[in-house]
Amino acid sequence: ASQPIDKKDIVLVASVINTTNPYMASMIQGAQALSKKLGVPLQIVDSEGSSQTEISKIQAILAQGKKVALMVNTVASSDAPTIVNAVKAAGGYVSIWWNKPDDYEPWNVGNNFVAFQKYSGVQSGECTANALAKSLNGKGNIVALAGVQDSTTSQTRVAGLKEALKAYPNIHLLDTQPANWDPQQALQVTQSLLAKYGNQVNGVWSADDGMTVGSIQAVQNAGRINDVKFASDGLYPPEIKDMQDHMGNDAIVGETFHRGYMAAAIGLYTAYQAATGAIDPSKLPHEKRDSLFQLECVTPQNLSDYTKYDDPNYISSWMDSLIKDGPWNTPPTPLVAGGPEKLP
Amino acid sequence: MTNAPLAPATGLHTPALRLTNVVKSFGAVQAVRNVSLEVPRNEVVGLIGENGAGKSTLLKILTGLHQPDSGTIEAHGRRVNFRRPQDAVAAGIGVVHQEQSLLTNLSVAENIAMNALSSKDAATRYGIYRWSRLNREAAQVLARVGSSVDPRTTVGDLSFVDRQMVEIARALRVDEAVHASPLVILDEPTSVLERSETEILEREIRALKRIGSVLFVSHRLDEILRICDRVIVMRHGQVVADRRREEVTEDDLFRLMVGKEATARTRQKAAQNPAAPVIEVRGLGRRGSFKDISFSLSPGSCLAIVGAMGSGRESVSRALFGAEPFDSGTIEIAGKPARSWSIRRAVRSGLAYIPAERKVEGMVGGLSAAENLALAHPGPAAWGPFLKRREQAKGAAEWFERLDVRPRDPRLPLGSFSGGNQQKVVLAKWLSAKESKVLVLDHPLRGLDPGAAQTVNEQIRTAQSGGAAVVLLPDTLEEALEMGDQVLVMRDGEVTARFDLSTDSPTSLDLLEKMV
Amino acid sequence: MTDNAVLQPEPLSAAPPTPKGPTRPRRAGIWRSIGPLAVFVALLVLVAVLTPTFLTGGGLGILTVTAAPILLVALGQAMVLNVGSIDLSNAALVVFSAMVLAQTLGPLAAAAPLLTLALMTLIGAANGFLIAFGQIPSFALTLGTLGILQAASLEVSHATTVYATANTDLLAPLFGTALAGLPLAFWVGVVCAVLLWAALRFTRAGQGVTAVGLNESGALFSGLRTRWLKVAAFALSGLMSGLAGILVIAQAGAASSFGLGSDLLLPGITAAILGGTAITGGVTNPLNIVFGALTVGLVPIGATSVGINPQAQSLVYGLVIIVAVALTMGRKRAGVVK
Amino acid sequence: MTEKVSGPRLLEPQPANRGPEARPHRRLQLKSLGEVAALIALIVVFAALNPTSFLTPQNMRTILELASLPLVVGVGSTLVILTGSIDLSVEGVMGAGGMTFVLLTANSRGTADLGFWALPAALLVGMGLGLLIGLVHTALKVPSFIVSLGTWFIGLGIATLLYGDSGIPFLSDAALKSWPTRLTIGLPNAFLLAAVIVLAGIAVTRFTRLGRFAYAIGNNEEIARANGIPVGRYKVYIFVAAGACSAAAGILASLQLGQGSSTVGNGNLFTTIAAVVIGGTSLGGGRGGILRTAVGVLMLTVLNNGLILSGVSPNLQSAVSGAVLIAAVLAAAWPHRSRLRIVK
Ligand SMILES: Nc1ncnc2c1ncn2[C@@H]1O[C@H](COP(=O)(O)OP(=O)(O)OP(=O)(O)O)[C@@H](O)[C@H]1O
Ligand SMILES: Nc1ncnc2c1ncn2[C@@H]1O[C@H](COP(=O)(O)OP(=O)(O)OP(=O)(O)O)[C@@H](O)[C@H]1O
Ligand SMILES: [Mg+2]
Ligand SMILES: [Mg+2]
Repeated sequence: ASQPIDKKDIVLVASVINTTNPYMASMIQGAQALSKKLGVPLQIVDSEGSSQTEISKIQAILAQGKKVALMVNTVASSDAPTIVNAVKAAGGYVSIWWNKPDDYEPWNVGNNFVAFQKYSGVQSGECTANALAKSLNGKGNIVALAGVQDSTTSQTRVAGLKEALKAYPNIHLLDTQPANWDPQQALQVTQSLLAKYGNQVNGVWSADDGMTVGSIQAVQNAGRINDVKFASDGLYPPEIKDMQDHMGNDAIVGETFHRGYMAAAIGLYTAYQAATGAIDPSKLPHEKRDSLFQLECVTPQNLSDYTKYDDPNYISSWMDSLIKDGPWNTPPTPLVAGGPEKLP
Repeated sequence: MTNAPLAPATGLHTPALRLTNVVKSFGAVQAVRNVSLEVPRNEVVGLIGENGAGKSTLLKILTGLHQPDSGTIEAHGRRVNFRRPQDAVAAGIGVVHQEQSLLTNLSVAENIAMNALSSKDAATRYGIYRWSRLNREAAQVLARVGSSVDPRTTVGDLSFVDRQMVEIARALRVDEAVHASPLVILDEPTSVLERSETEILEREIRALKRIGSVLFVSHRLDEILRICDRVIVMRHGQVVADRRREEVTEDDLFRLMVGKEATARTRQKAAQNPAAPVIEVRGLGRRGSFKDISFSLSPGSCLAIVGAMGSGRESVSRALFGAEPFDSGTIEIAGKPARSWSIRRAVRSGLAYIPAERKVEGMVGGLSAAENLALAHPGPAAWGPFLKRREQAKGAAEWFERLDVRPRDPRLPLGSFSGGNQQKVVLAKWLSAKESKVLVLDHPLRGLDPGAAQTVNEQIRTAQSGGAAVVLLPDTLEEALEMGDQVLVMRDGEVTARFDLSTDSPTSLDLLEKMV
Repeated sequence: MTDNAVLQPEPLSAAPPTPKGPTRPRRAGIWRSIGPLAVFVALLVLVAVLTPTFLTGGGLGILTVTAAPILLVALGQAMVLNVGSIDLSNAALVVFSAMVLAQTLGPLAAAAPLLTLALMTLIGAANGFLIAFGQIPSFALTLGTLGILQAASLEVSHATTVYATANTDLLAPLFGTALAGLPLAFWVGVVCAVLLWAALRFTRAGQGVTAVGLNESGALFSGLRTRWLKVAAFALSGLMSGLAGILVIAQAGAASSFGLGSDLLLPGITAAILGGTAITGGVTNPLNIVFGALTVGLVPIGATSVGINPQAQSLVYGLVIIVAVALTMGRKRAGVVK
Repeated sequence: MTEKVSGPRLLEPQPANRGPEARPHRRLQLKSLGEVAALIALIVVFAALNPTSFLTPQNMRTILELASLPLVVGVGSTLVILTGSIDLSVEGVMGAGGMTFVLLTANSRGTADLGFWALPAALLVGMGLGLLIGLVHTALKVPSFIVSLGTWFIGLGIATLLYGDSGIPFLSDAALKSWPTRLTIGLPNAFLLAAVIVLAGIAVTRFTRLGRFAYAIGNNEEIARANGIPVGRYKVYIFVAAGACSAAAGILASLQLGQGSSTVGNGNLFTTIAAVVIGGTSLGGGRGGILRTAVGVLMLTVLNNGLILSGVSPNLQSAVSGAVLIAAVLAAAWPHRSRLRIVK
């Protein structure tokens, strides 16, 4: 059992996969906002998309002898044990976001691995699939763009998509191609898919909103923006704008809502609370240590409920409610279930 | 190029070129030590010296490739300072380097014009080529040296000799670039040329004398005395003599250069050796290249193969060494037939090869001379798969002594030695190995000074008396008659005559007759 | 000097100009042999001065953990660069190796690493064989193998993370045991470097590969088996990638197609060059590559320790690499640099 | 040197026998037909596999559009490779150039709107990075491989800093966004732009000092220098030109995507170099050309597009590309095999 750490000695550390992806940029924003609210210094780690860089940079920070409360968006699932071990050895506390091996559970490791947290990929896939299918009136052909091939996040979302489509026998998934979370590649892949299936394509589903940006561009280029529907995970500001503008006859029909800043702040705050002794991880129920958080399904109809969340002032007040309600009870993204996530 | 403020008028007696106390070292090697010399206008000056005497280095200073450590250069009475090759061109100095310096992927025309193209020139406008003009001008210069190569040909597609003619044409072009009397520098231009091409060159040089001057490096003393008005002799980086042609004989020059008397060039022909042949070739042929080559050499004997460019003799020599395939006939080395022949197998079976293209095929310039010596057959320098560096160095030191290689440090990279010294090391690589039974020598004396040539010839003979057979592609017919026990004459890939010198005594003319 | 001036010939006994001892090659070589070390130490000192806790907090341990796989890959790459070729597939091979090991470690136990190494050496040799005997540019061929190996990893793993489930304790000492404060994994790399250095210097094959890199024709005409020497260089690269794959499993216990090890290509090349290896072939010193790898590992870690804004870190990385190479390069033979 | 010697023709032109090896210059090299044949073979195979979708006008336009980025980058890369150097910086320079362009054009962040002048400004950024490579490479004699590798990261760093953390900058002008795909004389503008750059590149390599000297330098740098070519200066020019090409590609990519992203260049380096090599340009320098690269780019583009159209499993696509690449170079090399051939 580890001793609580004095607040003065704690450093918050947020480790992100890169600094350029909008989701990652939002995570950094969240970490910064929380650091400001708590009055605790923050250090950002940029993994540059590389597991090795991620691990060694985190270790370099640990080596400075600081007591860390760490939130890591792991580059690959298999990085989690290495990072956790290093943090444990240094007497810090860590929450892992998005990726870890399914059978590697915090309660088997100890208090230093405070929690694993994510949004359900299956739920995301189902939510967007339903929106897409409904907008096509249950009839039509769609193509899907996946993320990096070995990504669990992408795989769970695709699984959710396929599961949901079972309810729509007249919706055909023509093709699934990886576009590596890359808008440019999504643009190119969509172009080829449009060439292959021509006017058969009625909808494009993407595993994240960045790829949607590329696929929308491709469809616009093909002059079919009024005939094709889009759905994906993430709902980024440009898409909010497209939806508000009714771009392409309400082309974007479904998105899930979650925010990087919320994820980063929840993860950091969980670790921070464990570090200060405000929570004792060993006393927490399993679902609070391997957790799935609430994901909202957004359609053009309920869009207006979500526009407020990107206001900088809101972010600040959201941090207040996080500190008030704790990591598991903050709307709009409270804890919904325990992990690990099951594939349908 | 900077002109001194006090540029004297160009008087009638101002030499085209004057060097005063020029010094150049590479690290600890003093390649040029305090050289002063003059090239008067309208004269051909010969520059001779042993391998490594510093001739090429001096010429590279004159063409802006090296900067002298100290000393002054005056061209037409003006102090010049060549920082780049273009500076030399602008001063009217054209050069044929010892090593070919053509860009093989460009056309003949571009190569000829290259020096001019890199400065402002009529053949380009705003950096844009005017191909037709370029080609026309190139054709004119080529015609002057008697070459009818198409200016649009890619140089890489040309034969060695054609390339040399292009080089010469390029050097001559300087008189068009500057409208002043040019100085043309030729560093061993003839060492790769055959007789007839040499004659064209000689005529060209004499003609050039009327408008400019020539500085001419060669190891062929007869040629020097034929062409030059004066001869400058260099040794160990210094000028040791400067004589008018009339004052000297070939033997004088030899002594001045080498420091010892020329030994009589006689040779005891190998007595008919009854021993079994070391190499026996029957009906060797390669489609489109050569056919029906047969010969047999007993230990200690020498076969000279002569033929004009394109006769196929080079291909024969390469096929013997496994560097080119053959599709008919057999080779037997010491009674053992050569199967699936390759360079590796040839070397293993005791063949040695000195290629004409020494820099590329004969050596690994980046390795030290000692390493090169032990590359093919390490002998005592290896213990199983391991190297014994000390043995390697010891063996190399011995051979350096024996062949008088300079500088006397086998640890230096072979690439930094002068051409002649490199050739000695390449030869030593094979001679030092007791495995070498058959030496295939493609122009082994090319680029060697007479002293070195003598050393090399002696070494070849020593190897012969040790039982090695030699297949020789000689530089000259005289060399063939001197070294060979048998002579094969080839033309268009076929043997046109065969002489056994123990019974026949053909003259050079007899050989020539069968060559063309 | 007049026309008739005749200089007296030098006395015949005059000594030829001999270079004064071996000073010249040695002096030029000094920076070549210590440059990579000096650059690494300088950077380390810089980081240590800016962040004093770096050294006391075990920074060197972390650094060597990071550097170990880079070092192995760089050593393999250096062997290939030394013969004048390049191996773009080595990082993909690291992942493939880890993948194979993860799946065989359970059933085969101690035999699994050996089998993996043998297989990776074979794949490397196959690369070399196609290059040497098919006479195709290594750049193109290994770019092709890179694609094939990536697909192989995806297929073997069904595009997910593969975990080594049993016998992982066999590999645990690699990162679990420290020698002189540094993990065993790093010392494995150092031992490889020493072995390769000795092989290059003291064996005929070593001299042969260098000769091939400097002038392949010259080596060929000396009767060396140039093609097989190239195959050997690629086989070594395969072997080193295999070893790096073992480190991946030892470190993470799992492998995935785009996970740990998949991004070692450029760091590996950079480390080899920082260690003084010439891209053009024929010049390499495996001992210095140790420092090359340490430098490559140090830059991102150091930048984070020192607290450089993450968004500026790639800029810093680029600058440091250029400056470091400019400092460590052997410029003696740099007549032509490509 | 005042006197003028209108020298007499030294020798009358003489007829001499042409050397046996002398071959006249041929405009169409037979050797280059191999690559074209391979391209045609690929097209035939994919047309047979996808009778309805491959040879359609839409797919042809898609292929041309997909080819446009690597074509633009390829012009610069080929020039550099012709000199025997290599330029690995393209992805970073594309990022920096593209980001500069977007931030100086009307965009959602409202940074600045220079109108047309954004174009030269972005090109200048690329040329500046090229200048950096050229100067460091020639003055400090650092291998281009490593300088350009470093510059890749510098470019990426610049792009990342420009991107900052204030959200994705979207291009505001819809007409601008759709420019690359709009058709002129039946062809997408992006391709026409690429074609113009390719043609200009070909003209440069055939008719100008810059291009011819690139070949000369690649053939043998020392000999080129001895021939009076200011090697360093021309190398710098060529890296600057390559930087401009990369920046142009970055601009084009940003237009296609409709947004600024520091990673717009992703994936273009290896594609381009593979195309250069497949086209038959020697990495050793001095041999090859831009037309060859264009053929190589088309081969790769057709291959990628064809694999998607043919429904090859995404996991296997890289293997098929790799195998085709190997087969292509093997087939190209086979007839030239000889025991003395040196290939690096
Ligand atoms: N770039 C260089 N680096 C080091 N040493 C050099 C270099 N160039 C020449 N040398 C040395 O300078 C000396 C003179 O060489 P140079 O090539 O001028 O001789 P040379 O008279 O032309 O000989 P040869 O008749 O064989 O051509 C030699 O000892 C040679 O090893
Ligand atoms: N020496 C050369 N090397 C390489 N390419 C060449 C060469 N000469 C010409 N070419 C190529 O061939 C093309 C035609 O050149 P050529 O000189 O035959 O033109 P032309 O029609 O005779 O010119 P003009 O009409 O001006 O006389 C040139 O544009 C150039 O691309
Ligand atoms: Mg010389
Ligand atoms: Mg014409």
